[in-house]
Amino acid sequence: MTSRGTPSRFLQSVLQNGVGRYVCQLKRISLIFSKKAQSSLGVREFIEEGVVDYAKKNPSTVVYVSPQASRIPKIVAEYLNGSVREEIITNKTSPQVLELLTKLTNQSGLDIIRIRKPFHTDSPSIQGQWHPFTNRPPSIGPIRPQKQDNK
Amino acid sequence: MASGYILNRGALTLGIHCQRVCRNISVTQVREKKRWMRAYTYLMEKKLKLEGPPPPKPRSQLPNWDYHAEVQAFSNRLHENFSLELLKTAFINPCYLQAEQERRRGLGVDSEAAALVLKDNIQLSSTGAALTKSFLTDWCRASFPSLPSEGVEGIVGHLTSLTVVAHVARNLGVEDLTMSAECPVPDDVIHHTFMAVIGALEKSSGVERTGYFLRDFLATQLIGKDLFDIWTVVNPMGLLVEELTKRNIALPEPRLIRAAGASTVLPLYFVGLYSDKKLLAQGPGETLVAAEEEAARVALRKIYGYTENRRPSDFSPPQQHQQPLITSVSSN
Amino acid sequence: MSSFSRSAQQWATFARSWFVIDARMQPPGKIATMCSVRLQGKHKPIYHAMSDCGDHVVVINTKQIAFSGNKWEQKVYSSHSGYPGGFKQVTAAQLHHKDPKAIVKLAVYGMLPRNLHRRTMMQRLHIFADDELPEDIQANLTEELPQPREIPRKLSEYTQEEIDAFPRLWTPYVQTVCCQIHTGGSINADNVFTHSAAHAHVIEYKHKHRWEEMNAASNVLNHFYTKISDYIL
Amino acid sequence: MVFLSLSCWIRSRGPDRYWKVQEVLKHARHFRGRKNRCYSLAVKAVRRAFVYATKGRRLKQRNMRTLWITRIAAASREHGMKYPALMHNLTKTSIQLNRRVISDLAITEPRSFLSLAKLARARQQEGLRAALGDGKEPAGVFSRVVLLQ
Repeated sequence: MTSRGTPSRFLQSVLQNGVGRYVCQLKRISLIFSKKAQSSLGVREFIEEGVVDYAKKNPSTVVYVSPQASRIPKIVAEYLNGSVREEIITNKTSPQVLELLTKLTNQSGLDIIRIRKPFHTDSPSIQGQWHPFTNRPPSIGPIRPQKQDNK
Repeated sequence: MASGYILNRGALTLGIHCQRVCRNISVTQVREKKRWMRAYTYLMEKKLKLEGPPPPKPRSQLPNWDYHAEVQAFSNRLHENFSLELLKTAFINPCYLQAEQERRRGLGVDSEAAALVLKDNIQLSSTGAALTKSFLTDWCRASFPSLPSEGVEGIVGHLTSLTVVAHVARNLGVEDLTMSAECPVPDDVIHHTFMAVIGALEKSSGVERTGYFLRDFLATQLIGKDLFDIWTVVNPMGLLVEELTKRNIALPEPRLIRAAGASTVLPLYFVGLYSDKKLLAQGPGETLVAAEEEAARVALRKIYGYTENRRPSDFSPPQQHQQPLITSVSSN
Repeated sequence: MSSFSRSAQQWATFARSWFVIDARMQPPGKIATMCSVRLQGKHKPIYHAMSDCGDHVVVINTKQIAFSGNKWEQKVYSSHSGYPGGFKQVTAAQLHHKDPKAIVKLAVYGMLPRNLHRRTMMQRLHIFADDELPEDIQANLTEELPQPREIPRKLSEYTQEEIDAFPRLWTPYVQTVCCQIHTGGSINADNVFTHSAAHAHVIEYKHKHRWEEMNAASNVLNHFYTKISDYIL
Repeated sequence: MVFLSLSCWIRSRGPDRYWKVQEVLKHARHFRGRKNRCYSLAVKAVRRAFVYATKGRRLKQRNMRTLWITRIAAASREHGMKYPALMHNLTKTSIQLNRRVISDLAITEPRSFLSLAKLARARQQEGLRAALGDGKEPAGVFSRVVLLQ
């Protein structure tokens, strides 16, 4: 992808998350699957085996399981900052679904776009940023440098 | 749909090849290029452009919504032990109660059968707001001991302002749970609700836990903010003079230290403030007045201990520090 | 110290400073190097090619620049007007005679990168033929840069003791001629020294018998491209 | 270049020229002129852009390094050192900061950079003294060292 053609942002977090305490940013997750379709086989298996464990492990996330007559099973993840992400899980096996869920849980919900630098700070300087007079000796007396007159 | 199906079958039985004309998408599945799709997408885009986006619906009216589970998850997410009753009360705004009663009256149900047995959050909100104010004031006093009371007021006013609190509350998922009359919840309602949540926390877990809560979610908003962005000081030089007389230090004497490009449109002046022949602070500026004001601000920041390079405040979790919050902060 | 407001900090960091260089008896190339570094902003740690962070440079006394060797006659400045027969070539001496600012200006212009910023940077270069500066430029100056080369002393600036104490490789033929040289009435040696790059410390009088010839010819050879090097090392 | 979203685009599975064109135009919308709407022009430009982007990823690293070096050179000149001398002597004093960090220090933490420069200067002097030895020339060699003493 070209750098001009793609949106980008700086590294950031929601509400200084982790400075005080860590808040899991995933607030709600819905597993949408079909009761009959072949493509939802792995999801059905996951719901039988792992979904309760997942919900117990993540009490801060509300898990909805909703069977619908559709061929395309998907995960709809809603984040605290209001963003919603849909992941299609057609023909995914149970471990794959769990993996995807874990990934969604660990994300912050901010746009997944190019991050310009892997580091960012609001106050970059402790000693004070460089300016033209930083390393110049202080001029004593009149500020204008007097021209040396040879004559 | 059914009529389309019948029509379609009728057309088929008649043997007329008008399948394309009266085809209904959901009924006849034809394996071909979806050539209607482009026109349909354009139509939808045009419609969106003309009508604007549909009005937002509250999350509670969309599918997959369990209020009890949501409230419980909210409490767990913040790592707090809310009493769920109180928390649910905290989300009920008076405006919602009013609107709901109106609605029921409008439906024509008699008032006894459909009476609302909900309490609103006015009381919780007022206790929460009072607690927030008092805690944040104490916290500021402890973290910035040399800041005057006006400065503390400024900081607390900023932290409890509508925009900051609403921003915090929206990013903690309060908006979905809030019972409000209007759908995109207005800032003042969400501010009110968040204060009520704080009040509920204080009632269920005690003042100290609430203190940590406020510190972790509201006080962290100070990170990266400048003192004079928060606290508007019109005449920093006058304030500086006041402060110095209070501390019995000689009055500041502004001197031009450096200058560059003085007769151009982009001049730079450095003004140093000397007090008793010692450099208090220096500040750059576009004009001499601006530079002097900047130097005064720098001096004030130094006196108040709110420089950008100060030691960061302590936001560590309470398990490691058993002593109460205020003393632990002030010991730094 | 890091407690400036953000806008003030930015204003300070990206402010332009004004440098002044005295070009008296300096090689134009060295002056131009110093100028081009500062005009481009390559002396600042915040340098970026796109951010146009160059400073202003004021060069004074360009009338008294000094070329070494025989560049005054041999260095050629060529230009072409674009018309047939419009090719012009002038020597450095002629160019300098016509415009005392031109040599420094051309040297700096040649040292700047060939891009769209070049003309902008040239506008931040202020050249003055002598040491008279207008008031508004005088008010802007922030720093004077040291000269890249030490100014050689003229013979007239040496005292008699220093001349006597100067190590000699041999004894001159006639002592009196030596006195005649540095007591002032000699050829317009001052003139020659200021205008040409010749910076002799020791004058040799090997060609004693040609001394009178030179004295006579000095009226003719009063210009700065006088071939004094035959007589003075 | 892998278009993951295309296969996931459920409503329009199957070959359709419109969607194919959209996939290309998506990357050309910010171009200037007809390139941003005419497919036959856009496809060429997008292909060129991707090639440039691929090359640019390598070029960026190189350009950044030159930029850091220019900045360090400028900052070290302020303290009267030359860039090669500074870097050489920093390596000698086993300071393992890369050029990005050093140039950032020069901008945001000027005093730390000053101490780095001083350290390098001290190491340089030390090296010079070691090279000169005890200030005496080896037998049979005459150089300026003696004159400087």
